Amino acid sequence: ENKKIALVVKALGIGFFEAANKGAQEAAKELGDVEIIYTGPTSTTAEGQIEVINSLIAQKVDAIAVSANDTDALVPALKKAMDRGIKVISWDSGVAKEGRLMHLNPSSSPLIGNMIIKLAADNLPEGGDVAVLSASATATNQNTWIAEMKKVQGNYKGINVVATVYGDDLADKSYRETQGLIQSHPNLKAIIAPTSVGIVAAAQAVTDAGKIGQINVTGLGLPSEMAGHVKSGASKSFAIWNPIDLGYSATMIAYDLIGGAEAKPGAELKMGRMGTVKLDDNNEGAMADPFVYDASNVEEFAKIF
Amino acid sequence: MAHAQLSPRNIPDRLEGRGARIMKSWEALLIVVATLIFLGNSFASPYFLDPWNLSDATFNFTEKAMIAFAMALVIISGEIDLSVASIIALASTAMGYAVQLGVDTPALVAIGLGVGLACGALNGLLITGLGLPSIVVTIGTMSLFRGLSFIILGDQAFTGYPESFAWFGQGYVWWVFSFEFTLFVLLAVAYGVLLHKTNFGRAVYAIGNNQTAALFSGVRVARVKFTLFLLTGLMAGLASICLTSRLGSTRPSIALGWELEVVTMVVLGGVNILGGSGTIPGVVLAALIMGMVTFGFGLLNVPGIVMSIFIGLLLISVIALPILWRRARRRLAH
Amino acid sequence: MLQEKTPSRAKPAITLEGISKSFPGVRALSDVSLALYPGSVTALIGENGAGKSTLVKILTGIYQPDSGVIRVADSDTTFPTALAAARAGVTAIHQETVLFDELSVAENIFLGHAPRNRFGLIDWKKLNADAEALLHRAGADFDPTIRLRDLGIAKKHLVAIARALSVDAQVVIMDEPTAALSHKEIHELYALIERLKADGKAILFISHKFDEIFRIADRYTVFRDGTMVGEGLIAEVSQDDLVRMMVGRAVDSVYPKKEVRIGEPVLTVSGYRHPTEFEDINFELRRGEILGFYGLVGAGRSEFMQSLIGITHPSAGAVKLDGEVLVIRSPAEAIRAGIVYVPEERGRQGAIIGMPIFQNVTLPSLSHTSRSGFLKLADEFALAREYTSRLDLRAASLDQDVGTLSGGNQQKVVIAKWLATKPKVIILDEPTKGIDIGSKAAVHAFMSELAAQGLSVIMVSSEIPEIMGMSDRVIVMREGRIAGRFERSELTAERLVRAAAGIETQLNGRAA
Amino acid sequence: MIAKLLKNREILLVVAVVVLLALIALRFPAFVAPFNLARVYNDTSILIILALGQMAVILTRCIDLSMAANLALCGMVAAMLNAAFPGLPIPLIILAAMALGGLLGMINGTLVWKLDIPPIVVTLGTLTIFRGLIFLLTDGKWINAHEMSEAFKALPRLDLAGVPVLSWLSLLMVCVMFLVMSRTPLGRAFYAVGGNPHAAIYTGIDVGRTRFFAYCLSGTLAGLSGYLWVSRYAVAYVDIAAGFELDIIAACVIGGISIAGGIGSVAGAVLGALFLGVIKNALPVINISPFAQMAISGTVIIIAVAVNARAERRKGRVILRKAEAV
Ligand SMILES: Nc1ncnc2c1ncn2[C@@H]1O[C@H](COP(=O)(O)OP(=O)(O)OP(=O)(O)O)[C@@H](O)[C@H]1O
Ligand SMILES: Nc1ncnc2c1ncn2[C@@H]1O[C@H](COP(=O)(O)OP(=O)(O)OP(=O)(O)O)[C@@H](O)[C@H]1O
Ligand SMILES: [Mg+2]
Ligand SMILES: [Mg+2]
Repeated sequence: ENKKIALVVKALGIGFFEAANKGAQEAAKELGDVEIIYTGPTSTTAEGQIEVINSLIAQKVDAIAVSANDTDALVPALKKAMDRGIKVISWDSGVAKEGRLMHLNPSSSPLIGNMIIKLAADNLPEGGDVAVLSASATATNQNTWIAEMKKVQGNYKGINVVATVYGDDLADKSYRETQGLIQSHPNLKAIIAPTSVGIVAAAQAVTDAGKIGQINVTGLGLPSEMAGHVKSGASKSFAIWNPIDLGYSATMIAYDLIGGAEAKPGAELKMGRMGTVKLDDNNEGAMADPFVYDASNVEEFAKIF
Repeated sequence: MAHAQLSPRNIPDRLEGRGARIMKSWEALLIVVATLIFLGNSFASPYFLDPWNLSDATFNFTEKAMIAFAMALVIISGEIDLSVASIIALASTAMGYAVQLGVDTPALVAIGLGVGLACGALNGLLITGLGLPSIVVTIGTMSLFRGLSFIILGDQAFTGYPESFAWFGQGYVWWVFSFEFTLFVLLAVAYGVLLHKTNFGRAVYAIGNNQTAALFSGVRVARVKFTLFLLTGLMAGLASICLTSRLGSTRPSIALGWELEVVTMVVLGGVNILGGSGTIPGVVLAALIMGMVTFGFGLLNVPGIVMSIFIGLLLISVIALPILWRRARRRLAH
Repeated sequence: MLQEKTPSRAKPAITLEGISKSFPGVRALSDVSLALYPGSVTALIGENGAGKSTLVKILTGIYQPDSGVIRVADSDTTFPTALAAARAGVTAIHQETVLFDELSVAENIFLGHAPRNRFGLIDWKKLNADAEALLHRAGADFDPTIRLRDLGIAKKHLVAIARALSVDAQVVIMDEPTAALSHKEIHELYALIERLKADGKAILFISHKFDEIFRIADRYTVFRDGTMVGEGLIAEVSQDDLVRMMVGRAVDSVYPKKEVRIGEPVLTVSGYRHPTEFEDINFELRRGEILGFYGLVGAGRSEFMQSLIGITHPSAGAVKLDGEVLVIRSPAEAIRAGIVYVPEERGRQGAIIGMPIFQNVTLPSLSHTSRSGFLKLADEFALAREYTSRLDLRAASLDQDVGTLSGGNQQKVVIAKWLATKPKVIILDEPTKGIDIGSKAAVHAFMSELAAQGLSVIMVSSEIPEIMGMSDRVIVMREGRIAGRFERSELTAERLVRAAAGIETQLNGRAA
Repeated sequence: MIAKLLKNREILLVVAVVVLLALIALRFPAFVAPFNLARVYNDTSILIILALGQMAVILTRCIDLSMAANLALCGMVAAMLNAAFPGLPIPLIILAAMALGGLLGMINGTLVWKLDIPPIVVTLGTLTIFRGLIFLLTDGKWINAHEMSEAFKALPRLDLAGVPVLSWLSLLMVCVMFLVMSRTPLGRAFYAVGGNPHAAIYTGIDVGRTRFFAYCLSGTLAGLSGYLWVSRYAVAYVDIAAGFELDIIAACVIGGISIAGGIGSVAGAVLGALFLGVIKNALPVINISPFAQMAISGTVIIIAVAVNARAERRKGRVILRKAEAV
């Protein structure tokens, strides 16, 4: 009898999650007795995810690994799942503590917060104005990273964060918000977009405004989507963890829990080729450091995800 | 008054019996569709015919259906309310805000319903008071209400609802019957009686058929319409309580896009989008159909967007088929 | 009848043969034939629902006949669209004015066949000039570039006439063209018809007014229940003959006015005024009285009556009912107080055509056929049955949609609906407009009966015979003011017309 | 004279746009620099094109809720064509997008015309179907900038006399639509059919067919916008322009196009779209929280419809001589 592990994503069709699914499939193959159900709503809403989770409960899956659209809203549904014996973990974008056994962070938030401002600062030896283009107002992780980034801002002399705007993870809105930034901050030197939709739109807007070389777009993005902009120079470098690894690790952890492992502070859970993850007081663990992509390696990774 | 010198003729009350009328009705068609979908689901998935699973599935439509009842009346009266989903968001935001101030459950319910009523009143005032077209007004208030939520919440969320508040969206009245489902049934009966058995319901039909003539006939058109928007607001407030309680949190994007799903439900239920006709049993059936379709597809892990294609096709074909059928029969008769 | 020709020898401009047309549940026309001759006016007469307008619609390509042919210039055709009929040289002024409020007068006239320039684009300059010329021909002289909605009903009708003239048609059909026109305009229309005749057009003229028919028609065709029951030369028939053919029986054309003892004042209106529509309206209505309101179309009578029942609101004035001051803000309050208004525009204000007959009848009296807000179906049917049978309604069942009835029968439903509220005062606005003679007599008899039973009746009418035949007293309105008051004994057609047109006031002025 | 001018809806709108710009200029003068205004126009171009199509449909007393979904589907197909055959000339891709859009419009139009299904129901249905089709076509995958050819992305940005091609295209569409609406029988038929469908039949205008053409037009324009959107933002996925149908309708309403049909003009549609465009572009610049944008557009829509209704309201007939003299 195969174990059914459901990989629930924020929305179907997003390259990042497709790559995570690849990782999950890889884990399933490696484990042999696992069937992956890759599913999610069509737009990034909590209500949509709840409907999906309800139907997974009805199918009596063995584990649910979810990247949540809303920290709190999924809790009741996931609690119900756990009541019926389903192992629930969250990954990428987390669920409040009561709603899951553990949460797998792709990386730790402080590392990411530091990374995104460092990427901007590395290219600005003299310092200057930078702005943040965030994603959907309801996404849980972006804002944590931005908060972490602001904590370490003092370490980067001369870097001023002049504005934070929201592109709602919509290409056109992010594009327009970037135009607004360019308009209202003539001395802008860099835009940090810790979102894969936003970074692409911002790079495009900077290109269209003829500001390549003056404004560097950086943040978190997918190599396949950013390859062109790195080549054109709109973005000198950006970072992302490897989503394949993330999907792989989430599946492995879920399998470990199905097999009887317990998720409690201090416990170490197995992640196959990725090693183990150690849980903190919140039952959270970090997978790895974000990885930086620039002109030297982006082409190579663009073929993968 | 004595009879004038006219010879009274005998005009029968009705030509057809109740049975014949039901057979020809839209509801009969919907019952067939619902049965087919039910059978299809039972065959397609071994998990479908499980009382708890079916009970979980009801959550897919109960909140929308509550609004759909009131929306059906609004649409029969020849108007439309596209702001319902935004009212949910605003009411939820108001409740979340109150929670931060330490308000307890009964007051939260009052706030949810109150905000719903207030939003409905604003719609009603703009539409009946100023005589503006409802489709445009409610597109405007749709942005306005949700926009207010965004201004209040931004990228934040309100959480920390009291334990007791969770009952509305997560509690069960008896066995598999959730509070929401019970409320759905009670509201279905209440709206059925209101629309089909009262003077108010008759006035709604009259207004939808010919507003001017209804006014001349002593129907208080403005008052009836205002009441309808108030009711829709109230139902949106109620749905907001249930949904917020079910999610346990409030974000401004809550219930995004529900207005179109509610309208789809009403139209699928056989309510004429141009006003003047439609029934509550039809809407109930449509709610069940939509709920079963989404749940059935969900069990097969079909992506939601494929379900919406199916609902879209269902919407068009359920309306188109009778027309095509009638045409084909007429052609055969010739 | 001027210039009587001998049309029987001429070749018909258009011939209809064996035309049948059914609607669900109604056979509107069965096997009718009709020929129209160049230079001749054929009157088409028949009761409401006899199928006249249906025939017009078949002739103009709006409906398709179930069977039968139309023959134009020796070839058999049918008209699949309105455009096809127009191309074949048939044009019509329809019973309802079918025009576009938001477009200019000129465009209304030329819509569908506007002059184009050499790029195929619409030539507005030529269009406006041509429209002006056509309006002039129709006896109207106003700027063709104004929007139609700024015109009154009568002028809109003139635009419809100009539109019919804009097509160079051999066959001109007029379906009750005079219903909305004033005296002067009717006379101009007669002159126009004479000119069209002289130009050799074949004209089909539909009217319920016999004086008109005898004045301008050369031939007649009578329909009854969708079949043709008689045709011939007008010169060879009398009005009584025509009536007998129409209804299949003789009808007493004498107005059935009963002598009623007029009682105490029931309704007193004083100092009524409205900023733009009327002012200085004062009168008393007594028990058992029929008070006629005469005036030309647009004199402000309907507007005044509607403000009495709370549709619009007067700026000053007082109403007393049975000695008590009333403030009426809505029709609902008026109905409760016992004042009801049977509106003039049946389709828009009176009938709810998508609803069954019984629901129409009981709508204003729902409080009587329900208990604490809940409907009682049996009571509804009982009430509807009582009042529809009193008015001799012809229908298949009470559950039938009003929209499936003929105009006259719809009007009966509408009257029944307001009578069922058991009012003290009933205001009938053009109660017999567009109704056939049989139904008309029934309405008149009923009105008389109501007055005899102590009801007070206000009858707004633009038909002098009706006003003279039915009223105990008459008030004439002109341009929003009362222009004359007459007792029954002083009534003459001439006095009424003079007062309505503003001539008598001048005479009075000179005399004083 | 001035009072009369102010009654003209279009002029009222021009005044409103100018006042709006003046208010913004108070806080941020650079916004009204000609260069920036051209940029705002360019940013609004797609909305203008879509509003023109929606206008034709609304004039005939219908509504097209599927325009944004149509745009997304055509944009996706254009992007896929380009990704699959990078050598395909861009004009051909544009034609293909417009043809597909027109075809989708024809589906709407046929359902409205031949089956007499109410327009709002038809387009509510096709709205979800079109979006769903994109998903089925792509499995939800995105097409990203690097998969598109340079020429594909460059066209709307191409500078012609200091103005990008995107702006030129929208100007061209405005001119074409102006001619169609005012000087062709089809354009006049749109007005007639919406103003009084019953009378249109008597006038020999085929109501259903006219509506069909209105949908073809809106579909074709949505198809064109699909290409423009995708190439401008250099990305295509299922959800592009989601919810944009309401912006399009809002632009029309603000532009004084009566939802009841028969009333409206090309100038109104353009100005309505510009009004929204100015607001959208100004908010980030004058530092109003982006979260307030929604509430502001909502308020503007309500005010606009109230103002338009006031202008449309039937003036009382004046039959009293005295009153007339005043
Ligand atoms: N569209 C329709 N659907 C159903 N029945 C119709 C329709 N049009 C006409 N009828 C029916 O056909 C019959 C003939 O109607 P028609 O309008 O031709 O009468 P008419 O002679 O013009 O009467 P009037 O003098 O009242 O205008 C009536 O019984 C009417 O109810
Ligand atoms: N120019 C116009 N604009 C708007 N409505 C008009 C116009 N002319 C007439 N009407 C409508 O027609 C109806 C009759 O108008 P009104 O009360 O002025 O005339 P009346 O004296 O009753 O004449 P009649 O009833 O014979 O038409 C009213 O309901 C009015 O709203
Ligand atoms: Mg007729
Ligand atoms: Mg009148």
